[in-house]
Amino acid sequence: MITAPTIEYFQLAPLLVLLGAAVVGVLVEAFAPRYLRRAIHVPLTLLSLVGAFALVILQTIRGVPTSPSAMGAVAVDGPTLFIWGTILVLSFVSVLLINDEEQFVPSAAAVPGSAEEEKAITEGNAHTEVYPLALFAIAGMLLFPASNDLLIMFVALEVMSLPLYLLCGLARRRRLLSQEASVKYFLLGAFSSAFFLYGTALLYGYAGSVDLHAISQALAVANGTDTLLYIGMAMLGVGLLFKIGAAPFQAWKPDVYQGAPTPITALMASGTLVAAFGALLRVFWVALGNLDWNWTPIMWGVAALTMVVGSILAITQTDIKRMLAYSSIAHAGFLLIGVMAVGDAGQNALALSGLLFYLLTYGITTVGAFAIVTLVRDPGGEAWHLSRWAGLGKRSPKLAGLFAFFLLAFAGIPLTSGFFGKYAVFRSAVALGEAWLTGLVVLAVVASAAAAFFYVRVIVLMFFSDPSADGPTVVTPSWATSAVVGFSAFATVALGVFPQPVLDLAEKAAKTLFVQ
Amino acid sequence: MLELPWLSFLIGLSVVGAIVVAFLKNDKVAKQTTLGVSLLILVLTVVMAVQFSPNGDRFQFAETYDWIPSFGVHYAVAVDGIALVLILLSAILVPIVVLASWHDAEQGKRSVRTYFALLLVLEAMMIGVFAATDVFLFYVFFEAMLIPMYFMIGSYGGAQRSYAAVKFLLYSLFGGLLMLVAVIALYNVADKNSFLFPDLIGAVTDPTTQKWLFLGFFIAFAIKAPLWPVHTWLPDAAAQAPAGAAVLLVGVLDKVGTYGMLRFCLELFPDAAKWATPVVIALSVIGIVYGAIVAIGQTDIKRLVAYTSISHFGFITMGVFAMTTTATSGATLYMVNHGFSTGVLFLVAGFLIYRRGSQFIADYGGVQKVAPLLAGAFLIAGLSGLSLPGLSTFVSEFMVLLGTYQRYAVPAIIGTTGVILAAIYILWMYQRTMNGPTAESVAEMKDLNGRERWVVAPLIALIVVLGFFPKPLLDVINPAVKESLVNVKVTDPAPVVAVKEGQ
Amino acid sequence: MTTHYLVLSTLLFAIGGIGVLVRRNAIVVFMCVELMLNACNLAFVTFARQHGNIDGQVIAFFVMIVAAAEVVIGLAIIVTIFRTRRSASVDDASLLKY
Amino acid sequence: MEPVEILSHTGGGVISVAWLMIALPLIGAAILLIGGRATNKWGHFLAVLMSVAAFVVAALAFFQLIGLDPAQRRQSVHLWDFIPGVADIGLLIDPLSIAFCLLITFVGSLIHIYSIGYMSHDPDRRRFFAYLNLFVAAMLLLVLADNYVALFIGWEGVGLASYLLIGFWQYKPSAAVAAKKAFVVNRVGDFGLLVAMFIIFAQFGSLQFAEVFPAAGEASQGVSTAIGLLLLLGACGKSAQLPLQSWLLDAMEGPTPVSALIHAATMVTAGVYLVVRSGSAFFPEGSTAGLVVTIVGVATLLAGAIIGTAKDDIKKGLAGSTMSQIGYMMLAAGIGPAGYAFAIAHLISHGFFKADLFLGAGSVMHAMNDEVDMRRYGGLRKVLPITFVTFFIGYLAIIGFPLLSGYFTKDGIIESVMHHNAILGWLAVVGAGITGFYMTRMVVMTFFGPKRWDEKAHPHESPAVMTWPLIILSVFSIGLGAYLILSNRLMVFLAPAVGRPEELPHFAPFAVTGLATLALVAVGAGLAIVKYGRAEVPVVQPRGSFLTVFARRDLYGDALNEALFMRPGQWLTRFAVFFDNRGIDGVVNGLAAGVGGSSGRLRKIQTGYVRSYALSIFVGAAVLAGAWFVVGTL
Repeated sequence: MITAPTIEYFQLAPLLVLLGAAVVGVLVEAFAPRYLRRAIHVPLTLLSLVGAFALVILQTIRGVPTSPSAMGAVAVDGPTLFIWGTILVLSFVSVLLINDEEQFVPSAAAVPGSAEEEKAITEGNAHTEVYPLALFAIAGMLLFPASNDLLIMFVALEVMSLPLYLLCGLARRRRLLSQEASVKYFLLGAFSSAFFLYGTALLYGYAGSVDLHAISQALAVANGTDTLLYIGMAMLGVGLLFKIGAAPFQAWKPDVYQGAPTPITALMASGTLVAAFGALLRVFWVALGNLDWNWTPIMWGVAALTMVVGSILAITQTDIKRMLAYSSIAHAGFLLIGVMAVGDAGQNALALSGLLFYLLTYGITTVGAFAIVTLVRDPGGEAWHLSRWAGLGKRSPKLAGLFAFFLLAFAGIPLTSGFFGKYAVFRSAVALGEAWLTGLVVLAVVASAAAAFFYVRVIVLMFFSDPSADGPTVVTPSWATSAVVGFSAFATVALGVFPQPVLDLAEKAAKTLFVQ
Repeated sequence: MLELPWLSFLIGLSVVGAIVVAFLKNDKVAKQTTLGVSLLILVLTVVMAVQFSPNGDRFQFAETYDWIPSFGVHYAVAVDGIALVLILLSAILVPIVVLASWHDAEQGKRSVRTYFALLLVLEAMMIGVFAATDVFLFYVFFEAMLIPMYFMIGSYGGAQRSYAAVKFLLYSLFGGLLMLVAVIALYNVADKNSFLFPDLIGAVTDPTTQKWLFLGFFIAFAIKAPLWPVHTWLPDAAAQAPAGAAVLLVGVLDKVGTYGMLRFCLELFPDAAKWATPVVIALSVIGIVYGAIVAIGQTDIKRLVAYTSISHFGFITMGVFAMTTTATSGATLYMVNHGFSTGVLFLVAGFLIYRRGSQFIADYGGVQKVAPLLAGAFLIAGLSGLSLPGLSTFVSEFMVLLGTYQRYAVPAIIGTTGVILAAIYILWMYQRTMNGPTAESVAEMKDLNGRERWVVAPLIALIVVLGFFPKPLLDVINPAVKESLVNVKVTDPAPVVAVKEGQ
Repeated sequence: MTTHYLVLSTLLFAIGGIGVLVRRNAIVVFMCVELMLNACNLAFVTFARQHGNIDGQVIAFFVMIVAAAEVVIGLAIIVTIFRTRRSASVDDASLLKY
Repeated sequence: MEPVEILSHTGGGVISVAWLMIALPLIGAAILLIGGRATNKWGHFLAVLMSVAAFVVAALAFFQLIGLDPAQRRQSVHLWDFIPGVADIGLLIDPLSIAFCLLITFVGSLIHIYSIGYMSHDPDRRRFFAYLNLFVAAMLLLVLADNYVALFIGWEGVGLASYLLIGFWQYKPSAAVAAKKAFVVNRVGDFGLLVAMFIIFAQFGSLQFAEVFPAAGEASQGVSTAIGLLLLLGACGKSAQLPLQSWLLDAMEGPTPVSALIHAATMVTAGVYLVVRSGSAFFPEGSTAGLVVTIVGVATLLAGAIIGTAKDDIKKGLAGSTMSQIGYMMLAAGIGPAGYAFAIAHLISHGFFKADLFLGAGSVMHAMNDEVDMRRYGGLRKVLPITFVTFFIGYLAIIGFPLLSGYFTKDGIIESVMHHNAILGWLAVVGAGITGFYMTRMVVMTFFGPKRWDEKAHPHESPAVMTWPLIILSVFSIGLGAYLILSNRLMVFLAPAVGRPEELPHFAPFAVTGLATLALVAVGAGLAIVKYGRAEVPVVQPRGSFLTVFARRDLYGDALNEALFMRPGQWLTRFAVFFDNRGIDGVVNGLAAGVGGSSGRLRKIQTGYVRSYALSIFVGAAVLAGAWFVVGTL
C-alpha cells in the first residue's frame, strides 16, 4: 500500500514558477516565430523571477516553515528562503545582462568563422534558448541548497549544471575559448558529480538512507568511524567543493569564467556560488551535525589552500575575467572560514548569518563587476587583456570609477559592502574563540592583503597609467546593463554604509538554522 | 556650551563640499570652493575648540547613535584634548594645502577638481578618525582614508607614483587587516556588545589575550606611524606624492598611527603595553637614530624630509610609550608641531621643486642669492625640523626626551643624539641647495609669490608662536593625557631628591 | 555477500576515473564518466539490498535519467567542439590555461 | 659664602621690565627681516638704536640692583608660563647676569656702530644688522634666563645667530661649510646640556634655578658629577674648549664684526657663564667636575695659544687667542668661588680688548682689501695710526702688560689657580708666555717692518664710525681690569650671585707668580721680535718645522675629527642608506617579488589540459579521503 506523497506546493512555489516558465520558454522556442521569441522570453524570464521572488517574500512574511516539505525531500527553511531571495536577485540582474545579443553566438552549431556563421549573423539570428536554459539553471540553483536529501541534491546539481555547461559554450566572440570552456566545464563537472554520486551511494550504504536527517541520526547512534562514512563524506565533499571552486578542485573556475559569455560568468560567479555554499552548509551542518569528531581540520586545510591559491595566482593574471575568477576562488576560501565556525546554536546562527550576508554582498558586487567588463570593448569583443584597460580612468572616469569601487569592495575596504561581508564572517570565526580558527582568520587577512594587490593593480592601470592611442571603446550601456551596474553600485554602497536592515534579515533567517 | 553636533557637522560639511566640488565644471571655481569650504571648516573648528573646556568631561561634543546594532557598532564621535588638537591640526593644514596645491594638479593633465574633491574627502576622514570614539568607527575611517590618499599619490604624483601608491596602500592595508582581526577579537573578548571606547577600557583582563590584541593594533599603528623597521613605504610615498598630499600624509595621516597607539594600544591594553614597552622604546630609539642617519645620506629632498619624519616619529612613539605625563603630553604636542613643521618643509620644498623641476639636491645650489625669501622660509622650516629652541618643535621634543629620561634614561640619551644628527641633515641639505655659488640652472628662479607667501606665513607664525607659548595647546592636552595615563595605571616617577625629602 | 558487488562497483568507479585521466578522446572520456555513474548505480542497488529498502533501486533510476540528460548535453558540446576543431582530443582544447 | 636665595621680584622699576632688554633687539630683528627691502635705508640705524636702548635698560637695571640690599640682589621676574610643570619663561636679574648684560649691550652697541662703516658696501647690510640684533636678544635671554630651558633657548638662539652670521657670505662655500660646522659642533655640546637638563629634572623635578640650586647638595655625588660634566660638554661646545674647539677657527669666515662680537667678546663666553652660574650647585670647590673644568681650561689655553703662534691669518691668530683666553676663564671657573670673580673679570676685560683687537684687525682688513694674511701686511702703523694705537693697546692688555686690563685679570686667575693647584698654575703661566709670543708676532708682522703689500693695496685709515668704537674699546682695555680687580670690586659685587671665598684675596703685584708671568711674557715677546721684527718675513708661508705645521693645522684637531667622526660617519651613512634600500626595503620588495614570482610559477600548474585538472580532482579526492581517515581515527 503506497500512500501518495504530500507536497507543500506553496512552499515550493518559487521553484515551480521558474520551472514552469522554463518549460513555457522551451515551448516558445518550439512554436513562436524567431523574431518574436526574444520579445516573449525576456519579459517571461524576468517576470517569473520577480514572481518567484515575490513568493519568497510572501513566505517569509507568512512564516518560515519549521519542517521539511515534500516528504522531507526539500527543506524550505529560513536560510533557504534567504538564499533563494539572494539567488533570485542575483539571477534577475544576471538575466538583465544576458539580455544582450552581442554576447551570444547567433548559431552555436555553425563552425566559427564559417559562412554559416556569417549568414546567421547577417540574418540576425540569436540563440534565444539562452533564457529557458538560464531559467532551468536558476531553478536548479534554488533546489540545490534546499534539498534535504542527497538524491534531490544530486538532481538539483545536474539541473543547475547541465544548462550552464551549454550556456558556457555560447559566447559570440572568442568562440574557441568558449567551446573549450564548455567542454572542460562539462567533463570536469560530470566527473565531479560522479564523485558526488558515489559519495552519496557510500553514505546510503552507511546510513541506509540518503536523507540528511537520517544520516545525522545514524551518526548519533553509531560512532562515526566507518570506512564507508570516511570515503563517502570525502567523495561528497569533492562534489560540493568542486562547485564552490575550493582548492584543489578550483582548476575549472578560471578557465570556465574566462571562456564563458560574460553574463553567464556573472550568473555562475554569483548564483552558483551562493547555491553551492548553501548546499555545502546543509550537508556539513545537518548531515554531519551529530558526527562525534571534528571534521574542521580538513576544511581548515582546504580553506587555507583555497585562499592562498586564489590570492597568489590572481596576482599574475592578465585576463580580467580570469583574474576575477581567481578572486572568486579566494573569496570561496574566506567563506569556508564561516563554514567551520560551528559551535552551539547561537554561534551557528552567527556564522550562518555572516555567511548569508557575505554571499549576498559578494554576489551583487560580482555581477556589477562583470557587467562593467561587458562594456569595455575592443573591435574583436570585450577588451579582455588587462593592458587594454590602461588609462580607462581618463577616457571614461565614471565607468572606471565604478569598477574601481567594485574592486575595492572585493578587497574589503570599509564603507563598501565587501568589508562588512568579510567582517561578518571573520567575526563569527573569531567569536568561536578557538586559536586555530582565529589563526585561519589571520591567514585570511594576510591573503586579503595579497589579494588587494591585484585589485589595486587594475586600479593603477585604469587611473595611473596613460591611455594608449587605440584603447578600447566603452559602449554606451543598454538600459539593462546600466540598471545592473547602478543597482550593484547602489547595493554595494548601501550595504557598506547601512548594512543593518539586511543584516537583520540574515540574522532572522539564520536564527532558525537549517531544519533537521 | 552650545549643544550642536559640531563634529558631525564638520565631517558632513567636508563630504558635501567634496561632492559639490567633484561636480563643478569649472576648475577655478572648484579650487575656490574647496578653499572656501576648508576655511569655513577651519573657522568652525576653531569656534568649537574655543568652547572646549579642558578641565571638563574628558570627551566633549559627544554624539552617539546606533549604526549597526548587530555588530555593536555606533556612530559615536567626541573629542578629548588629544583628539581636539589633532583635528585642529588637520583643519589648519587643509586650507593651506589647498592654497599650496593651486597649480599642482594641473601638471599631470589630470582632473583638477577630482584632486580637490579628494582633499575634502580626506579632510572628512581625518576629522572622523580622530573624533571617533567607537573603535569600529575608528577602524572604518582608518582604512577608508587610505583610498583618497592612494588616488592622490597615484594620480597626481611623480614618476614612480604608482609604485609608491601601491606600496603605501598595501603596507597600510596589511597592517589594517591585522588590526581588523584584533578589533573583532576585542569585541568578542570584551563581550560588551559594544564597540564604544569607554565601554572597552579595562574590558580585556587576560594578559595573554591583551598581548595578542595589543600586537594586532600595534602593528597597524606602527606601519602607519611608521616605526622602524616598517617604514620604507613612507619615503617612497612622500617623495612621489604631490607636495600638498605629502603634507597631509606625513603631517596628519601618519599621526593616526601614533594617536592610535596612545588612545587604543595604551588604554585598552595597559598591561600588554607595559609588557611591550622595552621593545617599542628600542624600536623608537633605533628609528630616531637610523632615520636621521639615512636622511643624511639622501640625495632627494623629499625623501630626505620623509626620513627626518621617521626620526621624528621615533620621538613620538618613544614619548607615548614612556608613559610619563611630560613625555606623553610632549608626544601629543609633537604630533601637532610635527604636522606644522614637516608641513611647511614639504611645501617649501615643493615650491622649490616646482620651480626647478627636480627633486635632487645636486640640481640646486646658491638659491638664497636669487630667491632669499624662499631660502629663508626653507631655513626656518628646516630649523623647526631640527627642533631649534624658540620654535614649536623644540618644546615637544624637549618634553618627550625630558619625560622619557624620567623612566628610561639610556634610550632618552641615545635619542638625544638625534639632536646632533638633525643639525647635520638639515643644514647640510640647506647648504647644498641654498648656499654656495648660484647654480646656472636656478639662476632665473623666482622668489615666493603672493600665494606662496600666504601658504608659508601662517605656518611659520604658528611654529614661532607655539615655540614660545605652547601653553594653550598643553592646557588642552595635559588633562587628556593624564586621564589616559590613569587608565593605563601608571604614575610619574617622582624626583629623586624630593623622594629623599619625603622620607 | 554484498561485498563482491561493492568491490566490483569500486573497481568500475576506479576504471572510470582512471579512464578519464588517461584517455584523450572526449567521447571516451565522457564514456568513462558514464561508467563511474554506473558504478554508483551498482553500489546503490547493492546497498539497497543490504539495507533491505528500495531507496537505492529508485535512486538508480534517477541516476539513469540524469545520466541520459547528461549524455544529451555532453554529446552536443563535444560534437560542437569537434566540428570546430576537427579533433575530439581533449588535450587539443588547452587554450585556456595559467 | 654661599650665593643668596633667589627671590621673586615684586618691586617694580626697571627690573620688572627687564624683558625690554631682550624684546627691543628682537623687535629690531623682526622689523628688519619682515620689513625686507623697505627698511634698507634706515635699518642699520634702527638696529643700533635697539642695541643702545637695550644697553640703557641694562644700565638702569644695574643701578636699581645695586640700590638693593645685597641679600636681595637676586630677583626673578616671571614672564609667562611655558611648559606647565617643567619650566616657565622668566628672567633672573642678579649681579652675574647684569654684568653680562652690560658687557653684551655695551660692546654689542659699539660693534653695531662699527658695522655701519664696515658693512657699508654690502648689499645685504640690513640682513646683517637684523642678525646682529637677533644675536643680542638671544644672548641676553641666555644670561637673563631664570631656568635652564629658557637659558637653552637663548643658548641655541645665539647658536643660530652665529650660524647665520658666519655664513653671512653664504655664496662662499667655505663660509657655508664653516657655519654648518659651527652649528653642528655646538649641537654636540648642546647634547650635553640637554642630557644635563634631563638628569636635573629627573633628580629635582624642576629646571628653575631657584628650585634646583638649593636642592643640588642633596643629590648623590655621582649624579652631581654627571650633571657637571654634561654641563661642561655644553660649555665646551659654545666656548670652543677642547675637544669641541674646532669650529671657532673656521668661524672666522664671518664678517669681522661678527668675529669680534660673537666669537670673541660675548657668545663664546657663554660656556663660562654656564659653569659659573651652575657653579655653586654642580661645580663646587674640589669636585671632580670642577677638576675636569680646570683641566679642560688649561688644555685649551695651551692649545689655543700654540695654534695662535703659527697662524698667518690675522683673524685665525686672534681666534686661537680667544680659545686660549677662554681657557683661562674656564680654568678659573673650575676652581670654585675663589675663581669666579677672576673668571668673570677676565671675561669682561677680554670682551673689551678682544673686541678691540678684532675690530682693529677688521679695520686693517678694511684697509687692505680684505687681505687677512699677515705676511702681506707690514709697516701699517704709519698708514693706519688710529688703528695701530688702539690695536696696540689691546695687545698690551692681552699680554698682561702691567697695569692694563689683562694684567690684573689674568694674573688674578693665575694667582688663584696657583693656590688651588700649582701644576695647573704653572701651565697657565706658560700659556701667558706663549701669548706674549704670538701677540707680539702679530703686532710686529702687521704694523712694523717693511711693507709687504700687494701692489693693488692702497691702505687708508677707516672712517670715524669705525675708529670711534676702537677708541672707546681701547680706553676700556686700559682701565677696566684694574677697576674690577682692585679692592675686589667685582668679587664683592658678584658674591650674592655666585658666592665668594671666605677670605678675600689681596692683590700682590710682586708675588713670585706675577713676576714669573711677566718674565715669561717678556721672553715670548722678545723671541717674537727677534724672529719677526729683525728677520725678514717671507711673503709666502715657509714649509715650517713639524711643530709649526702641527700648530698651523690646529693641532690636527680637524684631522682627528675627520678620522674619528666624519669618515666613519660617512661610511655609516652610506651603509645605512644601502641597508635601508637593499636590506629593509629589499626584504619588503623581496617579499612582494617572492609572492609575485611564486604566482608566476604556480600558475603553470594550471596547464590547460582538462585531464590534469581531472587528476587534481582525483588526487584531491584521495587526499581528502585519507584526511578523513586520519582525522577521524585520531
